[in-house]
Amino acid sequence: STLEKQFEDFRHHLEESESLRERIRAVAREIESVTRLIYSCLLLVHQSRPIPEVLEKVKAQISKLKELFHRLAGILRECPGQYYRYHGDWRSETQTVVSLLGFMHWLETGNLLMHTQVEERLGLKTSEFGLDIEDYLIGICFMSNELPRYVVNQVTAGDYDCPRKVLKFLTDLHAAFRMLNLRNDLLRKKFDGMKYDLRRVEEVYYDVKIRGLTANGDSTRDLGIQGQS
Amino acid sequence: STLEKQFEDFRHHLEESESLRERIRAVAREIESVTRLIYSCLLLVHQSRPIPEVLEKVKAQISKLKELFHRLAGILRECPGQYYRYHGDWRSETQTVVSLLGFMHWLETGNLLMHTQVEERLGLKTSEFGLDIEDYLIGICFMSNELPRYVVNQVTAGDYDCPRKVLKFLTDLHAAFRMLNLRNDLLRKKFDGMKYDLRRVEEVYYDVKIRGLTANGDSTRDLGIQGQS
Amino acid sequence: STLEKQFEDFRHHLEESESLRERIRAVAREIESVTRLIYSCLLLVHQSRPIPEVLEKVKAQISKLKELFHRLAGILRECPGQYYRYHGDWRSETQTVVSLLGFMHWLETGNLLMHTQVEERLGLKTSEFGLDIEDYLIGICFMSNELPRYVVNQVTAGDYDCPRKVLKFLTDLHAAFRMLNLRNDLLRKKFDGMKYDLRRVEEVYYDVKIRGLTANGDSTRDLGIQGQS
Amino acid sequence: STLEKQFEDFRHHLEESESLRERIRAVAREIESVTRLIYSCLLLVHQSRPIPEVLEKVKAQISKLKELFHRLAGILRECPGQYYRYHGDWRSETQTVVSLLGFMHWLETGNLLMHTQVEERLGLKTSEFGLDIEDYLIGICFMSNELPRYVVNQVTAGDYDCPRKVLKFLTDLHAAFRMLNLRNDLLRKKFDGMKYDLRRVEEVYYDVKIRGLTANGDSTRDLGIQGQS
Amino acid sequence: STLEKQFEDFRHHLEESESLRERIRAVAREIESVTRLIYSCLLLVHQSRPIPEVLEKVKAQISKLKELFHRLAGILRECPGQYYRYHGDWRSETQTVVSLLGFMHWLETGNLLMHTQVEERLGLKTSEFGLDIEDYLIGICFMSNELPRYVVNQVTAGDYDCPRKVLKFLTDLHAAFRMLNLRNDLLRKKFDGMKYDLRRVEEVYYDVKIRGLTANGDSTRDLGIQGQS
Amino acid sequence: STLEKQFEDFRHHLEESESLRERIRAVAREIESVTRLIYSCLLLVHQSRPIPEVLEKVKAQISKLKELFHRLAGILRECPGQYYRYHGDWRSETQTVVSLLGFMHWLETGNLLMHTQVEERLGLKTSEFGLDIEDYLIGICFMSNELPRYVVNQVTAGDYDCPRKVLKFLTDLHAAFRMLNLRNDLLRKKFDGMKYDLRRVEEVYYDVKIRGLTANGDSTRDLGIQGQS
Amino acid sequence: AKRPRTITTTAESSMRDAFAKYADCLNELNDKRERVVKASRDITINSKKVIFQVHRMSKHNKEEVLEKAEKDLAAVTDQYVARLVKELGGTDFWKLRRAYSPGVQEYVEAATLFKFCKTGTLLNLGEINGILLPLSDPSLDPLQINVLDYLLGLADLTGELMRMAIGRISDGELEYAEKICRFVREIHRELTLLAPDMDDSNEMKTKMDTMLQSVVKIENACFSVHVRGSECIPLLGSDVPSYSLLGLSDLE
Amino acid sequence: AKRPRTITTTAESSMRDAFAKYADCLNELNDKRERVVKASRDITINSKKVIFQVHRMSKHNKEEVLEKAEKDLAAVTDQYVARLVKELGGTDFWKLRRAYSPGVQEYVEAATLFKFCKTGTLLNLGEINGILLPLSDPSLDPLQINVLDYLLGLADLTGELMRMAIGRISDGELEYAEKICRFVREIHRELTLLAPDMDDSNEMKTKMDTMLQSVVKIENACFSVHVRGSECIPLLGSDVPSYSLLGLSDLE
Ligand SMILES: [Mn+2]
Ligand SMILES: [Mn+2]
Repeated sequence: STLEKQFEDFRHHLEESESLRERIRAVAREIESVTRLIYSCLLLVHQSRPIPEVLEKVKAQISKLKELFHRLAGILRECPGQYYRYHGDWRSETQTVVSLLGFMHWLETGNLLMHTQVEERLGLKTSEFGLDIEDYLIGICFMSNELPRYVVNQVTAGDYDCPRKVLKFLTDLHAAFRMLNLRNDLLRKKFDGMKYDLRRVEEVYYDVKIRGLTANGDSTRDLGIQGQS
Repeated sequence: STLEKQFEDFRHHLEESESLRERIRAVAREIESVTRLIYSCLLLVHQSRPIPEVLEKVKAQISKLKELFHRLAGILRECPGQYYRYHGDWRSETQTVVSLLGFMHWLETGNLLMHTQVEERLGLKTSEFGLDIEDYLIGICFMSNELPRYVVNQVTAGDYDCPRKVLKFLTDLHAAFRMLNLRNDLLRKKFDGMKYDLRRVEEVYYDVKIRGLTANGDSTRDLGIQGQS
Repeated sequence: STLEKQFEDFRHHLEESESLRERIRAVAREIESVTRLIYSCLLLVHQSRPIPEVLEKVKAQISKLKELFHRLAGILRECPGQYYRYHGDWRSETQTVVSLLGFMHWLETGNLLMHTQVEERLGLKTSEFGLDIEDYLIGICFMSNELPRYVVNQVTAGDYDCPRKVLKFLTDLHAAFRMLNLRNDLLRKKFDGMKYDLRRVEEVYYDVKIRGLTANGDSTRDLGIQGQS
Repeated sequence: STLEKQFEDFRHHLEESESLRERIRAVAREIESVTRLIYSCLLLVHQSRPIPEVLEKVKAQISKLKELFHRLAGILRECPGQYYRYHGDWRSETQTVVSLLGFMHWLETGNLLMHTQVEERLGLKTSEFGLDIEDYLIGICFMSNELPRYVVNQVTAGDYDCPRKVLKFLTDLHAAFRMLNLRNDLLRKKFDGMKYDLRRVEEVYYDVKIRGLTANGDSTRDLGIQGQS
Repeated sequence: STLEKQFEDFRHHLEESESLRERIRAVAREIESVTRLIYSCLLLVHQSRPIPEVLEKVKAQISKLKELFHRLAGILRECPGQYYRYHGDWRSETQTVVSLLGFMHWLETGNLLMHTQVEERLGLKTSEFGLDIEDYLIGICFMSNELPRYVVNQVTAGDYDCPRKVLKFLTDLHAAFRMLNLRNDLLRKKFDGMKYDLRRVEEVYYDVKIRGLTANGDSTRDLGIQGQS
Repeated sequence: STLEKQFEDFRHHLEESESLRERIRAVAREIESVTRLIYSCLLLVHQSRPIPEVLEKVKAQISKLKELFHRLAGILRECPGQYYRYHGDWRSETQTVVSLLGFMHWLETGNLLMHTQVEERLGLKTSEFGLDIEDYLIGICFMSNELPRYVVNQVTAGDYDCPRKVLKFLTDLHAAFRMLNLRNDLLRKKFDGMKYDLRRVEEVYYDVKIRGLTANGDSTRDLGIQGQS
Repeated sequence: AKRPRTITTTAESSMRDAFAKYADCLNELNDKRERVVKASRDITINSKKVIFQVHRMSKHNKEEVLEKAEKDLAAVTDQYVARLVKELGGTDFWKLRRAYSPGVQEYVEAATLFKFCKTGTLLNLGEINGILLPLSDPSLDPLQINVLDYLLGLADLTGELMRMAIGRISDGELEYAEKICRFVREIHRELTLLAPDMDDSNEMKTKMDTMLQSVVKIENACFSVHVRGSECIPLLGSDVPSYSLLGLSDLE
Repeated sequence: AKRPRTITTTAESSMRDAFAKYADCLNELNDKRERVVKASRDITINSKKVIFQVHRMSKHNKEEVLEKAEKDLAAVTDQYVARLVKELGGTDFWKLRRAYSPGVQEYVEAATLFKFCKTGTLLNLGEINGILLPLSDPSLDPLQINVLDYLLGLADLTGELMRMAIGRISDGELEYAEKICRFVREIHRELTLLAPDMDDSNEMKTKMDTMLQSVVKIENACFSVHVRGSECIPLLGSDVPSYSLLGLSDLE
């Protein structure tokens, strides 16, 4: 009957969708696995390992990420217009990716990695598979969470100029975020958290400043954060 | 009838299983009671009581624990192959035991108590009744939760070298855990918590360092964590 | 270091355990899929399709089930003594299997499918991989839930002798369950539900009886429940 | 110190209270076990087994109940004035006891078992350990829940006079309950349920009446319902 | 009839009980209202208002409390032996009373308000209407929750000796509670919360100490917690 | 300050509102008490007591109701425009009132009591205190729930014309309700329930009809219940 | 103060530019979501009215009632669904699905209920989407109801059909009720197979439980009529027509 | 068939008339509720925008930011609140309170936040209602926000003030933060007295817990700045100005 026929079609549709999702999840798990590796490496900057050395180790993984996002895009090309149907299956992994890329970029340049830059690095630019803006913003918030810890450990290791630079960066970032109108969702919550990161960095900056520890010597040399007066 | 016969068998089966479970729970309750005593004693280290004195008081309880695990092993020997059937009835108590033994060992030696060492201390080595690895790992995570508090109180009491030592230990432990590929379960959740312990200890170390309170005056030189006194 | 060595071992252990679990779950998912097909076929008995025809359609699936349980047993043979460690990963599917096999058997013979018979049909008898008794009992409770609906639809289709037979069966089954001393767990809850099935069947029997609709005309004579044909 | 002294006293107090509670619960569990046995026996009346035979089997258990309540009273005598402190630990079991005794009495005499009669049968009369009135009333409500099922099964078995008798009893009981001014609590909820029992019995009486099944044999004489020709 | 007679008696009984309960609740509501006033006054100590001034404002309310507990005792004298029957109707209010009295006493003297002292202040000593020990203990736990906030605000207001004193008090209190063997109930849960209060106060003490902000200048010497002024 | 002033005003407002609500609730409780009495009386129609006699007994209570609604209106006149603020405090009692008045009216006249008629009987017509339409409709649904029971008992008592009359009434009522567009709320749920009342009455009508029990003439005269064969 | 912060670096200003763009995106999306939610609410409330209209059907007024229902349903389509289509215009339909899903489900419920009452058949997803096609701007992707919302709407349909069945039995249309029973059983059986495969299967699971209850309610009602109709009444013989029962036409 | 049912009795027809009236009433009420819900959602979304605008305030741009916020708030009032007033026009405000309460609360939150930042004082309920007065048709009862919605909005305000305080400290405006701290404490203390007396005190109870957390967060932040500022640093002596800390003006 047509009724049975229709449900038969639905079953095919849902099974295909399920298998698609399964494939997406498999890629997402791989992405997650790579981000764990990257994060493990990046953690070494808290132990004052030289930034170039750390970044070097990580870079091999970036191409893996790119490859994985390429596969993701390939899968989604099979179901045009359904990007957001499966979005939930890779979004938290993608947010982590953004936070790591952002952190690396900041370590290297002292600047914020832009949305378009993330897309470039993940090879998303050309395809119709783009990076959701909220995912980007949440990822940036996660990155900000890492900064107070970084500052504390850098000062412990004797880099007294670090707080100033981080503070400048985070202040600008926070100001930029304030331009957004947010709903009561995850992004807002994460953004609220950024205020506390900012405050913690300020406290460290103050600690350093009040002891006159910023005065002496150009500690700017042995760091990866350059080009900032 | 065969039906009655079958249910008669079931009744025996269920009753035996129930009585076994009851006995296991009774032992688990005793273990819980002993761990409460031990924990009460160990809390004194937060008030800067001398470690040897504290450990001395505790040691009498360890043999009690050993005795209780011996009884547990005895009960489980009655139902071979069913260790994991009743596992839920003693596992949380066992995790606490691991955390306490681990903390004591660390206080004494500064090292991590190994899985095999826990088995030894509880007399589990020879029997087929072993310590589940996840229970061991969760117990170690619980132990880590105690460290930030310990560091804070030690510094308050004037022991400024403590943060450095704890930080070294916790960094290594955290790195070791990072090697594991954890599922999204209790262990993963507890391990994620360890990050906060680490961060807190880093902050205390920072506080001490920036004030030049580390033991040997010239604090800026001996960065990194080297051989421990 | 020994620490690293230990965690390296743990990693192997956890990964093996995880992959085992993954394989078990894959089989459990397939079992679920088969039971869904069987259930949707069996639903046809409520539409008074001839029982032999319905059972015929289903039987092909049973061998699939057998094959799947064979695979499950194979996997568990790799980790002796850990049946109950992974039990949670297939138990609810197994309970459904029991309820379906039990219902089919009852439709065919009017009798309860015994625990050993389930094991036979699933090919579990010879291996050390058996059917947990609580899973069997819970499955039987699920089966009982299907009976009131069946009775109602049979009467609507003109089979006025059905309530008497079902009532006899359910009364005996309920009495047999009463022999067990149940803990306050899932099984107890499911068994408590059986009381409502029994009550509903009694009511249907009453409705039929009071209207003189029982098979042999002279309905006032053969009251009570006598030997079943 | 006084502080320690005070908490030392508290510890004694709490431990005594806990052990008392443990003993009460043990008795309550035994009561529960006996009521399960009794209920199992009483269920046979739904299968039209002769009432005297059924009651005979049960009676041995009643003395056990009496003994258990004697023990309960003994325990509570140790803590005068604290009956209601531990009340929650045995009240649901007591309500079940009331419902069973009430049902037995009704089967035997067709009358309601009075509060004082329950106390007598449980040997509570003389001691200061009495039966809480709300527990009595809730137990009676539970008893009423059993009546519709009884009526349905009796009619199925050919006893067409039963509905009339039960209806008379339940109507009177319901009217008596209506005199009470109930709070919005468990008792009120249970009493509201009695309305459904009454309605169901009315329906069965209707079914019997409209089919003229009451006509023959004046069973009207040996019953409590008069004034209806 | 006896049935009617019995229910008539029940009606009287239930109505009396209900009216008693209604009167108890009315008093409890008044107690709640007074505690709310007291609490809102006590909140002023967080704004560094002088303690004597705050306590002065509150004291008028204490005699109101006493009066209300006198009325409560009077009501309960009408139903001897039923203290615990109605206990739930005033216990949470009483716990709040204990927490407030305890906090006031601590603000005044730095000591724990004893169980007997609470009874004295509420005029319960002479009557047979006493203060339940668990209520006392829960009230004390509530009081402990207020301390971290108090310490923080005192330090902000420049009282750098406060953390040391509070820490000493809370450590002793926590140790005293540890002597008790608590069941898994509300009290246990509240006591577990006290751990977090203690930890927070330790952290505040640490913050003050490490910055050399303790009262007598030479802060590095008087480490540890010594005799309190 | 103005801030304190404002909150002081709010407190007055809320306290007044609370006392108003308390007075409303007191009246509502009295209404509830009267409806219980009325309902108790009306229940006698199920026992085939003559309708005029029953209604006579009830009528005294109606004036009490009127008086109580007069008081309610008086209270609400103190807070103009806030009818719906306190609506929840008397609405369920009012729905019961509607159902009882509706049932009485139907017993007397066989017709539906209209919304305006209810207002008249409760003396609400003149004041600005009206009867909410949803309350009226829900009350009518409650009334309908009583009809199947009435029909069953009437037939049992030998009034074979009753089903036809009730069926006619209920069919019309149901048709009228179908004119409404409802939300997914209580009213819709109650209206769905009316379908079952209708079906039950039909079944009784069918039972009577198929036995030719409606044949004998004008049973319309002898309302009330007389001797049956 | 010298206010040095007014002199922003390039990095800073490009960051501000980028965030201005992000802010626009988020604002636009939120505003659109809000409009879609409102359109969805309108569809819901008006679809409910159609459902009530269909329930007004009885043995004697079928044509006129369904005619009105048809007109009402068409109005919902042309007026409210069309607005939803317009509001969504061009967006990824999945992105805002949660904002419009309730309305679409209710619309499916109304449309399928009407179709069943009119023709006794199930309105297919393809047929509904065919109706929606002309509403879309031809230059954009047309709004197509997805399988999930269709199935969720279908699940609710069975509840309405249960109400309908009880009503039909009361009206003496026993065969109509049996037809509903067969139809609902069929849907239930098919959905039993599909439900666990759905994207968010929990919502569907709850609906499946309700659906089974509906099926059982219809079956019990049919059972009840059946046993009554089959009763052998020895006193009267069988001159009473045992199956035309419960028709109300002879009530007065 | 003779279709006797077309001849309806008086009772029946009067019943139908009455129910037609009831149907109209219910339809009208439901439609109005729906319009009110929509108006409320608009107020919510636009009030939130005002709140975000206020949060854009920093040490150096106070006037311009607040000026824009004032304009935005006025727009919410004139455009969206005015529409709510129109939709409600004349109804008993309490009848549909649940339909518009969320929007009104958010509006109170926005208006009081703006007022505090502008003047450091609490915008009174009377003042808000004064603003709303001209929006009403003079022939009808004017919409007046009730005490409950005002207090619920105020409870949410404290959360926004907490965020504001953390931000102010970052900006070096410690005294501003302390002012917020005093203000929030005051509100918390007053609401502690009022909360249990409110009509539906459960909603408020949850908000009170959140509020206490906000107070404690502000207090902890102030504590943290204080202990840092009071630290005695023997190495450097006291030539560092210990209290102008955390100003960012000298960052570059
Ligand atoms: Mn619906
Ligand atoms: Mn807000």
